[in-house]
Amino acid sequence: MSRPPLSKQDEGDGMTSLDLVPTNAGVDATAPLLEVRDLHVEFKVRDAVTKAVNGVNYSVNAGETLAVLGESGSGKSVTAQAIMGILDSPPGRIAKGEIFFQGQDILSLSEKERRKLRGSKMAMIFQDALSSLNPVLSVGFQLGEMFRSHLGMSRKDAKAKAIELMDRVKIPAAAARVNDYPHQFSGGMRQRIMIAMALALEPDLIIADEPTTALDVTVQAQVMDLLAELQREYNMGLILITHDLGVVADVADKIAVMYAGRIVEHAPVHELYKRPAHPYTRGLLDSIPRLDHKGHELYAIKGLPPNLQQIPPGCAFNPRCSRAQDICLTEVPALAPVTERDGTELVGRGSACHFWKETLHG
Amino acid sequence: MRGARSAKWVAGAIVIALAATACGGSDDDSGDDNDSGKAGGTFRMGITEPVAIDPYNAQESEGILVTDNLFTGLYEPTSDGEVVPALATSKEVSSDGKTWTFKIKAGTKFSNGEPVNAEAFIRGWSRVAQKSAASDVAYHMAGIAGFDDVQAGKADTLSGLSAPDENTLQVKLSAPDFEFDIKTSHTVFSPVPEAAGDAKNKTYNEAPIGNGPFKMQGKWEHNKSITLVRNDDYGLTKAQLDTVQIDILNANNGVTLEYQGFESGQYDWARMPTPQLPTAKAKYEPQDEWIQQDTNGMNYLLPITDNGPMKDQKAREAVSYAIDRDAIIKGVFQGMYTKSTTILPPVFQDVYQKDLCTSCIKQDKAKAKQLASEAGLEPGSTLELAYNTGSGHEEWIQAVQQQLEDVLGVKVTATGKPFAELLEDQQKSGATGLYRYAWGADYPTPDNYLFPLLDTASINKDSSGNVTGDNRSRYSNKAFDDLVAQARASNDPAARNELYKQAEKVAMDDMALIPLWNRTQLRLANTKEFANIEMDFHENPNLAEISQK
Amino acid sequence: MTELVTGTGEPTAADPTAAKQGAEPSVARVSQWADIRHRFFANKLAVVGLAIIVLLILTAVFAPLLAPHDPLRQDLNATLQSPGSGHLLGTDALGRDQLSRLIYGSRIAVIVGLASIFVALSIGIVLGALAGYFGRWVDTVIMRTADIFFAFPLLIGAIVIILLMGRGVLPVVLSLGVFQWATFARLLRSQILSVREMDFVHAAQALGASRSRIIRKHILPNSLTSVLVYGTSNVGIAIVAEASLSYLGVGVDPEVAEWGNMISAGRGFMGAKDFMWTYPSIAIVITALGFVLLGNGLRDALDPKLR
Amino acid sequence: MGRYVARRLGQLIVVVLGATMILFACLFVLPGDPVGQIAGSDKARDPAVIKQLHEQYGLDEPLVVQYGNYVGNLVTGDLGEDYTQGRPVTEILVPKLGNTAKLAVFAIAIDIVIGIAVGVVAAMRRYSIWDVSATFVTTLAIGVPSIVLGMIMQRFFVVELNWFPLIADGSFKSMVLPAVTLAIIDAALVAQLARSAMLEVLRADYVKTAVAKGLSRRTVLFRHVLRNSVIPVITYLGISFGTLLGGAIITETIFNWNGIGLALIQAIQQNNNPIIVGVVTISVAVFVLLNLVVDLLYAALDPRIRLA
Repeated sequence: MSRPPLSKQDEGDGMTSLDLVPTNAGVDATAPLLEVRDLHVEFKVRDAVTKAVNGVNYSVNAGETLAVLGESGSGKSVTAQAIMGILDSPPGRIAKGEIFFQGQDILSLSEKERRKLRGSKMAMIFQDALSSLNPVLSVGFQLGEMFRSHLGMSRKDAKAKAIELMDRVKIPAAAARVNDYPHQFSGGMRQRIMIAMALALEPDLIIADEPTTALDVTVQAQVMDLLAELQREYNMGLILITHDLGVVADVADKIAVMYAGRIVEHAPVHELYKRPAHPYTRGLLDSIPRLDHKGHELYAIKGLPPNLQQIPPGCAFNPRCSRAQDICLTEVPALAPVTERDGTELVGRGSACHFWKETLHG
Repeated sequence: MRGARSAKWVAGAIVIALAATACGGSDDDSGDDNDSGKAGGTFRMGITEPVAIDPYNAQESEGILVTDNLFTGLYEPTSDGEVVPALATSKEVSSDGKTWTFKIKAGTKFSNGEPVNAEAFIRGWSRVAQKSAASDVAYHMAGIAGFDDVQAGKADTLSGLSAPDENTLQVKLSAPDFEFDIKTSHTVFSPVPEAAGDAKNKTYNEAPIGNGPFKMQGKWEHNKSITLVRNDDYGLTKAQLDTVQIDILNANNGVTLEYQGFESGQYDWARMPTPQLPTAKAKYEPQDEWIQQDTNGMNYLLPITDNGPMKDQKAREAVSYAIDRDAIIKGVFQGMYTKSTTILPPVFQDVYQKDLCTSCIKQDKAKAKQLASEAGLEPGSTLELAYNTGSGHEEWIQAVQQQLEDVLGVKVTATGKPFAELLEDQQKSGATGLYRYAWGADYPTPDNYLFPLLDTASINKDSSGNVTGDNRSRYSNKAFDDLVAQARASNDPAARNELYKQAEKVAMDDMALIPLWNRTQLRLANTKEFANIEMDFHENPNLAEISQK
Repeated sequence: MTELVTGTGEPTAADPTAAKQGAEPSVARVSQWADIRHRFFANKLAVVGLAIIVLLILTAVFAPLLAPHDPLRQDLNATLQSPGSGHLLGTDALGRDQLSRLIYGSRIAVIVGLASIFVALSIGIVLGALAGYFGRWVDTVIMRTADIFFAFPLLIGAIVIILLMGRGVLPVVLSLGVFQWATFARLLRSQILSVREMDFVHAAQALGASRSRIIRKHILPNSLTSVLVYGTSNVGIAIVAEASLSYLGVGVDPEVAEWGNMISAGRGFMGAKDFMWTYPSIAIVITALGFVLLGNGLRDALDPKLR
Repeated sequence: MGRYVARRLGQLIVVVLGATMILFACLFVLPGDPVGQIAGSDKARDPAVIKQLHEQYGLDEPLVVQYGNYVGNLVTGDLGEDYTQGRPVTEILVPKLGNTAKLAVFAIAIDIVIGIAVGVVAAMRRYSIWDVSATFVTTLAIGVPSIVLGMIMQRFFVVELNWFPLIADGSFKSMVLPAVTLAIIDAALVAQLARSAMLEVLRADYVKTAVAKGLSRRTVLFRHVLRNSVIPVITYLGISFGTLLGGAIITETIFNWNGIGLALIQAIQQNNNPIIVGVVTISVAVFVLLNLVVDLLYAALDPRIRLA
């Protein structure tokens, strides 16, 4: 496994890339499909600066699913938008960092080159399909637009392709509904259309930003299954952004937990569930209602997420953390590798907590 | 005889017209204008939309401008209150004043080739009188025998008109009238060709075929333009101008547009808005482009003499004394008007009696107060002063209102109303107080003021007691009526004038009308490009005589 | 005539989404007003607008103290004086002091502006509320009537009323009010319809609140906000319409010291005595601007996402 | 759709009838005989002529009968005859309506082209000098009433600079100033509206989607942003026809533009009731008709709107 060295890591600042276990073990990829290095994004509004992303590192391989977990405002969506190149700019800007896609530093590309990547190489699925589809254009048109714009297809051919896509995402009577408008579809169907749109040009990477949050629980499962199925079929990398730990368990290979614009913990999915190494992750896990804990009071993390214009010094989580000590108020914990009690490295794991040991080993 | 050349100025007097020093000074300039001009050129001017340009209903200055140049009748008025023959080569009146015989110049033609003969006159005059015409100027024909039958629809032709031969017109009147020849100078007495048809012939109404110095080019483009071109077959002295381009302007700001048009070189003739007069005068008088001329019009306050606070002659005189005409003229009218001291306009030089109205000469607060108290017009009582809105009377009415209040201590309610309402108010039995009023004659004779405005016969109340005539002050004095009747029966112009002067004095002593100021017209004329420009009796440019320099 | 969209013809404040934003449960209403006030005063231009209007109203109230002369006092010996020491803004054709007329003119502007909107709001709120609550035939009758009044362009409708009633302040107030109520009625109705369907109203119903209590405590307060705000910003429109009517010769009586009259009187002096129409023009422009800024400020304060 | 239009047209007729009824009642209880005096003069008409005219115009009939006759004639497009020249009102007003329409179309074109262009530029370059100046200029423009603007422009461009003809002859050149005067407030409002609509749309999720799809900037702007931003503008233009017709009175008076607004003012001065009734009837009918058109256009632009 060879990757370009991470300069920051070499300088010994304790940062580490997300070196997660590739699930498609047989493929010896020369480089991850996507690698984000020390990404900083800030929003300048009036006099204040909102630091939305503060040094994020992660990577995704082909065929792999990375779940990015966090409360709203944790920077998970902003990171995704930075990758796609669709940040609102101004006021948003990338202050620092690099994003490698298929070995290429895409932040150094021209806008035109970025545009060519969008849709064809990397695509995004948004949370609210109703608002994410243009209300005044037919779904067929919006699907066909992908082919017309990127492949220069005729209107007619594009429409045929659109019907094909709608079939693929299992929309009944696709040919009859191709001229319908978004508001004429149900929520689940709309999200299928979003997925179809993202898949249209068979991209290598899909970013799904809370794709099922707006849907009914039964529909959620159907849509997630469809997404997972298609991912396997095309061997795409998938970044699944969510605040819902329940969704993640079945589909993700690895998880990155974000808090206040940083990754506070990363781990293969089952390990994280079993043994969290960060108090925040633990809190999240404890707040999932569980059948076997019936009768217990439901746990909730106390306090509110930090104001991103005034992130607390030291560990951003300190005001809400039950383990917080003096050091947490002054020193920012680095994202450090996590080991067993005996010092065995836990592959693909890391935690940004001064007291990860205590958390992990109880 | 009812009537006034009911020009739009009468209602719209102040904006459009400003009386000026009654000196007729522009006549002095005529020497300069006698450069022998050459034919050709286009004369451009603006007017407001006329009611009609067909002689059957042409009535105001604007309509007459067009009709007068399309048609030539028996006589023509001159700018200084005379009439001169046009197509008439001779006239003869019977001693009873009831039969007139006119000889008509032979061989002239309408622009469509039809002959202009006695028949053409009979045709034209009868056409006006017909019931279906509903002509506002048909009353001019009322003295001709057979008028009532034609009006009632019983006949088509006025029975009093006959043609003993091709070029002789005989007119029989139902009552003596020794001034009938003067009346024929009005455009309503124009001849028309057979092509005219009846008065409701739209085609002809919009593009009359006439026998005048000009003819229509195309038809009347309503609210847009009328274009006249020279009639090269004209039977009298031919015009010089090739074309007259008349734009039809919005009545609201037509005056301003004319002035601005003259300033920017788009017009060769223009009226001026009152406020611009001093500037315009200073600029254009030295360039000899300023025309200032007395015309036949008067502005009065009309007192209701049979009822209310103005019933007493002394009350009327008190009002007259209380008004400071000089101050209003100087302050409001930029000094461009002259005050009136008579009922008849100074343009009728033969009968003009300057300073006949002693209360008009100078404001006299003491006399005003004394007369008011004698008449029972006590301080604190209320006096109505009504005027029509939208015609620029607001300012001077406000000034008069304040002067009356200050001097007499009365409460003056100045009410502006749309004209129809004002008229109905004036006509109603039970009307009281003062009204704004103005008058202009249809043809140059004192009778055309005195009889319709002040004769008892002109009150003409209907069954419900409403006045239907033009004597809306309801002035009635037998002595006055007798003098007017005597004048009308006299065949001697000099004697007639003397009687009119006496009648005017009787009415003035009674303060039957309260004179305010005279009407003097001011125009700008492009004397740089055109020669012989003058203002005619109708306050229009003398298009037929103008030539290019 | 437009039931296909809520609030066609109404300002953006009537946008149903805006209504949702602005209309939180009535418990939160105090803070809603506080929010509006806070956002309003944070907007500098809005404060400038408010200052202009406060100044205008003060001028109107204290006109007798501020005016150096009687606005109706004529001085025929000093007509058309250029601005100078005796008369700061000159005199008109009757020698009346222009500055004093300008100051007194603010009274007409304020009276007509406020009174006509008051008339329009009163009619509009009563009828709009009736239509919104009762629905069915009441709604149909009221809204079809509103359509008829709405179909008259404001100035044209006003001219018709003034033709009937004659010139004067009262006819102008009534005519401008009578032809503006339809807009308010429609706006209120659509607000009520959208508020009525909101969760907190359903919640109140579920808790067994009486119909009249729901209307009084929940629906009306939440529906009225944008109607009142829109009404405020329409005062400026009424003032300009009033001046335009006077300019056209169908407004208040001509001797009244009023800006439109002054412009109309000065119009003929264009080029010669431009001061006669420029000062009243400036007064109208500043007033209109004040109301535009105030209206924008209120709109933005009410619905910040439109900024 | 067809049924909707039919129903709306039915409503339109009710509205026009209601409006004319109000108007009729107002005008015909006015004091003064509308044909009592010779137009524009102090002179009363000859009673014989008055009688003839009353017969001609049916003025002796009861008001209800007059209204019935009016409505009956209205159906055939006959608006009666005017009181000064006795010409058919339609014949007088149709060319004037054409002139007003010319002016209005020009004005609306200015509203749309300039208004939207300014709004789009301001929104795209938000907070830039362009945006700030646009906000400043449009706010100012909204605050300058047409009576003031018209006079200033006439004074400056016609009298002073002589750039435009004084006399409106219907030519393009003579149309510029009145059209600009008529358009400017609405253009400014359209610009502000377009700006805020555009800002809202730019923030919309579907625009992010469009960008994420890799569409070119132009495609995103014209296909996804503009079309959605234009919808509120269209709605606004629908109601602004009312202001436009009112504004036409002022503009046409100032610039002597021979349209129905000017005809109305002149008719008022001459008590020419048939013209007043005609102008108001036409304005009301045109206004409601245009609103119908706008609603249809609105539905065509936004498929979420169902015409029912």
